[in-house]
Amino acid sequence: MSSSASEMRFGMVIDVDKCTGCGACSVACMSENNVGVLPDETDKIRSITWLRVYQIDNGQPYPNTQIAFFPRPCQHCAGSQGHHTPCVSVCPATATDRDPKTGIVSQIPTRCIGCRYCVAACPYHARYFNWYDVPWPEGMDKPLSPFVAPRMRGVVEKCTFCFHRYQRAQNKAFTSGEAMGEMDYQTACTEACPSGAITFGDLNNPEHKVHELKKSPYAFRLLERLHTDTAVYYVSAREWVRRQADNYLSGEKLAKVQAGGGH
Amino acid sequence: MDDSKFWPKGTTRCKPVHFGLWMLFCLALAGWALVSAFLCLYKGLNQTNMNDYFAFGVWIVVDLAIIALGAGAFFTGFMNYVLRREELKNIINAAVIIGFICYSGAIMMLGIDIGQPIRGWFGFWHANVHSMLTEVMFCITTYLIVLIVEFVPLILENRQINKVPDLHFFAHNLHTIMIVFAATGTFLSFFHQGSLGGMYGVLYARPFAARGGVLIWPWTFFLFILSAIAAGPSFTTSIVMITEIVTGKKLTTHKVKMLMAKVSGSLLLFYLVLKIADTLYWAFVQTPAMGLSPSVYYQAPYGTWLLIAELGIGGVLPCILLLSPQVRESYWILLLAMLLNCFGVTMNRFVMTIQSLAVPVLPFEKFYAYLPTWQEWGISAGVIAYGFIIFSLAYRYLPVFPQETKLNPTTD
Amino acid sequence: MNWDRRAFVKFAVGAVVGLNASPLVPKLMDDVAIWTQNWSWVPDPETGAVAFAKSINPATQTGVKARLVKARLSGQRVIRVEGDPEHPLSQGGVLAADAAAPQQSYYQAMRVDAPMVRKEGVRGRVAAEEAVQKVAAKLKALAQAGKASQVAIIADDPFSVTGEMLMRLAAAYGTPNLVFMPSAKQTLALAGGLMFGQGDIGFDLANATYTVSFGTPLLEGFGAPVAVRKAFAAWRKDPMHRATLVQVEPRSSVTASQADLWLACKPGTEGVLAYAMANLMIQAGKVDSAAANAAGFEQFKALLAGEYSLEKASQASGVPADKIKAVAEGFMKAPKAVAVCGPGNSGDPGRLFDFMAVLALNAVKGNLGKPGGLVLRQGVAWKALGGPLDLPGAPRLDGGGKRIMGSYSAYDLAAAALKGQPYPLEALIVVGCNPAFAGPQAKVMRQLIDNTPFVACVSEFMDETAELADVVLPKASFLECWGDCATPYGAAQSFYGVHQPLVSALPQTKSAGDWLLAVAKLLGGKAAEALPFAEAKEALAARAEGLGGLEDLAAKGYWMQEKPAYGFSFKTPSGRLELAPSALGKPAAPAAGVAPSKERPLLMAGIPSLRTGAGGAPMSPYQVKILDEITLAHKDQLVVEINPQTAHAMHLGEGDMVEIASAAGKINARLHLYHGAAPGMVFVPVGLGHTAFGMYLKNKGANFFEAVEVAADPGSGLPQWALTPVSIAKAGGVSHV
Amino acid sequence: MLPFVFEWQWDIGHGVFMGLFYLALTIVSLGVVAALAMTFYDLYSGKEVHEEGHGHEDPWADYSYAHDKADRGEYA
Repeated sequence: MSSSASEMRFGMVIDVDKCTGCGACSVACMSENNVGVLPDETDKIRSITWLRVYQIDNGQPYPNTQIAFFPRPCQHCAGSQGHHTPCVSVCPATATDRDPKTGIVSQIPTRCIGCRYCVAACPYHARYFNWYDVPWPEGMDKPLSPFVAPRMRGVVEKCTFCFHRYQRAQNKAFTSGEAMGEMDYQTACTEACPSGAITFGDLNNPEHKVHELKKSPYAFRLLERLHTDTAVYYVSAREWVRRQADNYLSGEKLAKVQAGGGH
Repeated sequence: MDDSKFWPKGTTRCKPVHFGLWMLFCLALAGWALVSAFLCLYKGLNQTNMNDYFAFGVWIVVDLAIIALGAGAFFTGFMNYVLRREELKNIINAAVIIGFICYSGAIMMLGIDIGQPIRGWFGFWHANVHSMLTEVMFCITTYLIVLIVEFVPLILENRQINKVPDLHFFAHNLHTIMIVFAATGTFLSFFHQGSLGGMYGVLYARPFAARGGVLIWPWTFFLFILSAIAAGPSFTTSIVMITEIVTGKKLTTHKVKMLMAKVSGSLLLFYLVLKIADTLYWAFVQTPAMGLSPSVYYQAPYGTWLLIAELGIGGVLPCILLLSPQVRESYWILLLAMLLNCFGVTMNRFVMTIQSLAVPVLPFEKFYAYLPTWQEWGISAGVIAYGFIIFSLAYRYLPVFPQETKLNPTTD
Repeated sequence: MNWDRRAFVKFAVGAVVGLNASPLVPKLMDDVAIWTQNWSWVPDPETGAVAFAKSINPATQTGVKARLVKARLSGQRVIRVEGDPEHPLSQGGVLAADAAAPQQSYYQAMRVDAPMVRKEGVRGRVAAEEAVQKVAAKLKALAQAGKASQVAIIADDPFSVTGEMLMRLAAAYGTPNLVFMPSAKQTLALAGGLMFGQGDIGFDLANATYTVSFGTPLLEGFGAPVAVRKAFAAWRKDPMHRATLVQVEPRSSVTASQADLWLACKPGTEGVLAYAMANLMIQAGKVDSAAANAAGFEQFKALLAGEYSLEKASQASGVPADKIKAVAEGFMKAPKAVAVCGPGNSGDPGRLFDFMAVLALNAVKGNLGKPGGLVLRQGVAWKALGGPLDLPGAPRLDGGGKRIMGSYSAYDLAAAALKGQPYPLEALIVVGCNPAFAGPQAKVMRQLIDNTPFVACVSEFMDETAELADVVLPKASFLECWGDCATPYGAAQSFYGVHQPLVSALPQTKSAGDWLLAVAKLLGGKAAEALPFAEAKEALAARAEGLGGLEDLAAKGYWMQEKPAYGFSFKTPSGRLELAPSALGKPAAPAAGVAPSKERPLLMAGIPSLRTGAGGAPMSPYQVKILDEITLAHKDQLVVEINPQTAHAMHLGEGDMVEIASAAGKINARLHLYHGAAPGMVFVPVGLGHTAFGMYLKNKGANFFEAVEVAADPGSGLPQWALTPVSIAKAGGVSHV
Repeated sequence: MLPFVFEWQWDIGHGVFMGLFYLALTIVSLGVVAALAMTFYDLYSGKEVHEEGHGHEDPWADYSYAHDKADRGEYA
C-alpha cells in the first residue's frame, strides 16, 4: 500500500539554521492560496495556517537560551512499513489522496464532508478545519487569487505544495514541448523565503537540489519514528534542534531513524 | 384523555397526565438539543469547543458509547435467533428498541458533527473503502435499516394497528424470517463495532491510539467488538431494570436478567484479559519504541485515574460482580454491576477519543484539555431525551415485554 | 379503477421503483453535490490574463513584482506581491509585510477612501477641492499673519521625492519646522561625519566572513531586511565553511539565536564591548595603519587601556572575559571582518557612542573600504528638483542646528511646541507617518496634535493620527501611484527604487506629492514656483533624469551602484581618520544612560520583529494572523517577556496580567516567562496596540510607545528610547491559565 | 458507490467491500420483499387475524423465580 516508490517525489529541505521566523513564507502561502482571515486569530488551535512556523527553544537558562524555528507545511507523507499516508487512508469520502506520480497529498475541499478524521490522524497538525465562515469585508476579497478556490465553512484544508502551480508548469511544459524544469514548479513559500531556507524540488531527481541536500548528515525529518515517511526534510547543525524533531526517552541517544522509503 | 385502548393487551400504564409530564420533561431536553442543533447547523461548528487538536469531542464519545451500549441489540438477537437461546425472547424486544435508539441517535448526532451535513452521503458516493470510517458509515446505515426492519413488526403489534390485516400479516411474516435479519445485523454490527475501534487503532501516527493487529484490522477492532458485546447486554438489562423500578412492575423474570448478566460477565472477563494484555504491550513495548513513555500520555487533567476508572472500576470490579452467582441473585448489586460495566465501556470510548487527541506528538507541542460547550452538551442530552421518548412510548403502547402480563396479573 | 388501499400500495411501490430506475436520483445527488459548493458568501475570484509588473515597497525596501490579473468584469487587480528574482537586493525574497501588501491596499476599512474634513467636530467625506482648499486657505492666512514659521510638517522619509518636495515647499512657504521620523541613518551619518568626515557609509555584509553586530536587530529589521537575509543565507550556504555571526545584545533574540555566538551583555553596554575588543586588538599590536595614524590615536589608546580593559569591560557588560577575548580574536584573525551598528532593538536611532565605538573597531581592524568591511557609497545621482532656496530665518522648534549637526527631531519639535518655547504651533501637517501611534513617545505627539489648532494629514490609512486630524487627504498605496525610495540603512551599495501605479483600488487617492502640488498651486507665489510640476510623476521624472530617465527606471524597477566601492578617503578637518573627532576634542565616551530606580526597578526594551513590524506602518490582516501566542494572546492581550528568575523574585508567574508603568505612561500586558530575556528587564513587542484600523488590528495588544519615555542621547541629542525604566505590578483581569 | 462516479477506480478492496455491502443490502431487501410477498399471500388466501399475535408466549411462564414470586406477593 505504501507508494513511496512514486515516479517523482516532490518535497522540501528546510534549513532551520537559516530560518529567522519572519513569517514571509506563511503570508505568501496564505496570499497564494486564498486562506481566510478571521477578526480574531489568537486561538491557534482554530486558526488556519497551512504553513505554520513553530518557535522552539532549547530550554536552557540565561544566557544560554537559544530559539529556532520549524516552518511546518503539510509533510506529504508517503507512509511506510505497510502504512499509507496517515490522513489519506482514513478519509471516508476520498477527499484527500496521494498522487502516486508526484507524491503530493491533495485535498479536495469541495468533496470534504467535514468529519475531521484526517485532522485526528495527522500528528503534525498540518490539517485545518474551517470552524468559521470567513468574512470577506469590503476590499478583502479583491486580492484573492482566481487559481485557488476559497473554501467554505465546515471543510478541511491544508498545504498542497501549491499543486495549481504544478498544473501550470505541466501546461507550460506541454505547450512548449520542453520538459518541466526544477524552477518551473516552485511553491509560493519557497519563492518568498528571504533567507532561502526552503528548497523545493523532486527528491527522487538527482538533478534537483533537494536530492543532494536531503543527504546532509544534519538532515532529519519530523517524527521519523512513526514511519510516516514525510517529504519534508529539515537541516540543522545544532543537536538540540534535531532532538526536538522526534520523541526520545530520557537518556536515549539521538539516533538517525531510517524510515520507510529508505531515501 | 384515555389512551388505554392503545395499551398492550392485559397491561396497565400510568395516568396520561403523569406520562404527559414525563414527556414534557423529555421534550424540554429535546428543545435544548434543537436549539443547539440549530446553532451548530446555522452558525457552524464554532459553537462547540472542538478544535484542530480535539477534532473529535464529546459527540463522538457519546456516539461511540451509545453504539457500544446498543450492541445489546445485535448480540441478544444473535443469541436468540441464531444461537436459539429461547429465553432471551423475553428481552429481545427491549434490546431491539434500545439498539434502534442508539443507532439512530448516533446517526443524528453525526449529522450535526460533520462540517457539511448535506454532503454526508459523499461517504457512499466517493467511498474510500480503505477507511475504517467508511466501514463505519456503511455498517451503521445498513444496520440501522436492519434495526428498523426488526422494530417495525413490534410497532405493528400495537393493539390497534395489529387489527389491520395487512399490517398484522406483514408483522407476523417479518417475525417468521427474523433470523435472516438478525444474522445480517450481527454481521454488520460486528464489523461496525470493530471498525469504530479500528478507527483509532489505524491512527499509526498517534501513539496513544495506534495498535498493531492482523491483516487490516488493528487490535482495537477486536477489543471494541468484545467490549461492546460485553457491555451491551448489561446495558439492555439495566435499562429493563430501571424501567421496572420506575414503573413498579416486573417486566422479565430475574432468570433472564441473570442469564444476560452471566453472558455479559463472561464476555467482560474475556475482554479484560485481552485488553490488559494489549495495554501492557502498548505501555511497555510499543510506546518506548516511539520514543515516548506512558507518563507522557497521562498528564493533567487526563491522568492515570482514567486508567483506574476504565479498567478497574469499570472493568475488573463489574467483571467479578457479574461472575459471582450470589451477586447475580441480588437485584440491586446486579444493577450496580451492570451499570459499572456500562461506565467502563464509556470510559474506554472517552479515553480512546479524547485522550488520543490530547497527547501531543510533536515534542514541541503543548498538552491541551477540552471542555464541551453547552451546545455540545445540548446535543448529547438530546440523544438521551430522544431515547427516553422512544422507549417510553414503546413501553406504553407496544407489547415489549412478553412476560409482563403474566408477571403482573391485572384484576380485570 | 378503484382508488382503494390496495391500489394505493401498488401505486406507491410502483412510484418508488420507477423513481429509482430513472436517472432522477443520481442527477439530484449530483446537483446537491454541486449545490453544496455554491455558497453565496464564499467569494469566487474572477479570473483573467496574468501579468507582472515591477515595483518596490518603500516600507520594507523590498524589490517586488506584482502579479496582476486583468479580469473582464472586475478590472485589473493585484493578487499577489512576490519577490523580484532579478532585483539585486531582494533576489526574489519578500517579507511578510510585502506578501500581505495587496490586502493592506484593498481592505477598505483600513484605508482613507476619500478626502475628509472635520466640521464642528464631525469628520465627513468632501470633494478633493474642498479639502485642499481648506489646507491652503489656512496656510495662506497664517503666512499673511506672519505666522508661517508656526506651521510644522512631520514626514516619514527625507530621501524620497516627497521628502524633497516637502523641503522645497517648507522653505518656499517660510517654515523651518520640517522634521522627519527619527532614524538610525541620522546617527550613522553623525558618527561617520565625526570620524571620517563622510556619512554615506555601508556595511559590506555579503562579503564578510566574520560579522559582529552590536545591539542591532540584524535579522529582525535592519536596513532592507530581505537584502540582509540574502547576505545571511550566503554565510550559511556551505555548512563546512560558514561565515561567523556574533550578536551582542541582552536578549536571546532571533539574531542572537541564529548567531554562532551570542554575547549576552547588560543593557546599554554594547559600545563598551566594541571598545574592549578594539583595546584587545591594540594590545595585540594588530592595529591598521590608518587607525595608528589617526588623529587622537594615542588619546584613544590610553582611554581604552584605562577604561576598557578586558576586566573592566567584562564587569560592566556582564559578559565573561574569555568570551570577549574569543570574539576579539576571531574578529582580529578573520580576513574579512566587520562590526555592525544600527537601529536599536526598540526601533530607536541608536546611541552615538555605540556607533562611534563600532566605527572605531572597524578602523582598528582596518576593513575601511575593503571587501567585507565598511565601505563608502557612491551616492544616488538624482537631479535636484530645482535651485537652492533660502531657508527661513526663524529658529527651529526642534533645536536643529544647535547640536553638532543640524539633524531634525520630531520629538523635540513636539516638546518645544507644547511648551511654546520659543513659540507654539498654529498648524501641523503630517505626511505619510503616524506619530500619534509611533511617537516615539505617543502621548506627547497626541498632545501636540490636540493642542495645535489646525492639523492636516496625508495618509494612506485611517490611522490614529488621521482620526485626530481636521483634514485628511487620502494617500495612494505604493501599488497605486508613482514614488521612490533610496538606499536602505547600512547597504553597501547606493540604491534607488521606483514604484508605479498598477491598480486604482481607491480612485480618490493620490500620491502624497500630488496632494502637495495641489496645495502649493493654491498657495501660489513662491510655494508654487518652488514646485513647478503639473503632477508628482513629473517631479519624479525630473529627479530620475540623473539615473537614466523614469521610463527605463520604472521598467527595471531600480537603479543600483554596480558593486561596492572599495577604497576609502577621509574628509575630516585633519584629512585623516579622527579617533578623537575635532568636533568633540576627545574620543567618544558613553555618558550615564537610563538606569533602573527603586520605583522603576526594571528596564523596558522593545522586541524587534518582522512579523509585527515597527513604527507606524500597520500590519495587514495576514500579518496579524501569523502572530504567535507569545506575542498576542486571547484576542487582545499583548504578551511581554520576562526572565523567570526576575518574575519569581517579583512574585509573578506565567500568564499573569501586569501593568507596565514608566514615568511617561503605562500599558497592560500578559507575562511570558522566557529564559532568553535578560534578568531585570521586560521586553515588549513593538507595533501592536492600535486604536484604529478596523477589526483585524484595532485594540489588539498594547502600544509599546505608550510606555516609552524618550530621553535625548547624550552624544547625538537625538531622541533615544532603547531603554525605559518601568515598574511592573499585577493588574486585574483574566489571565486565562 | 457506483462505477460511473467521477474518478472511480476499482481494486480488490472495492470488490470485497462493496460486494459485502451490496450483499447485505440485497439480503435485507429480499427479506422485506419476502415478508411482503407472504403478506400478500396471506391476505389473498383469506387467513384470519389472531388477536394474540404469535410467538410471544412465554415458554417459561410456569417457571417462577423467587423475585417474581415475591413481587407478585406469592410469599406474602
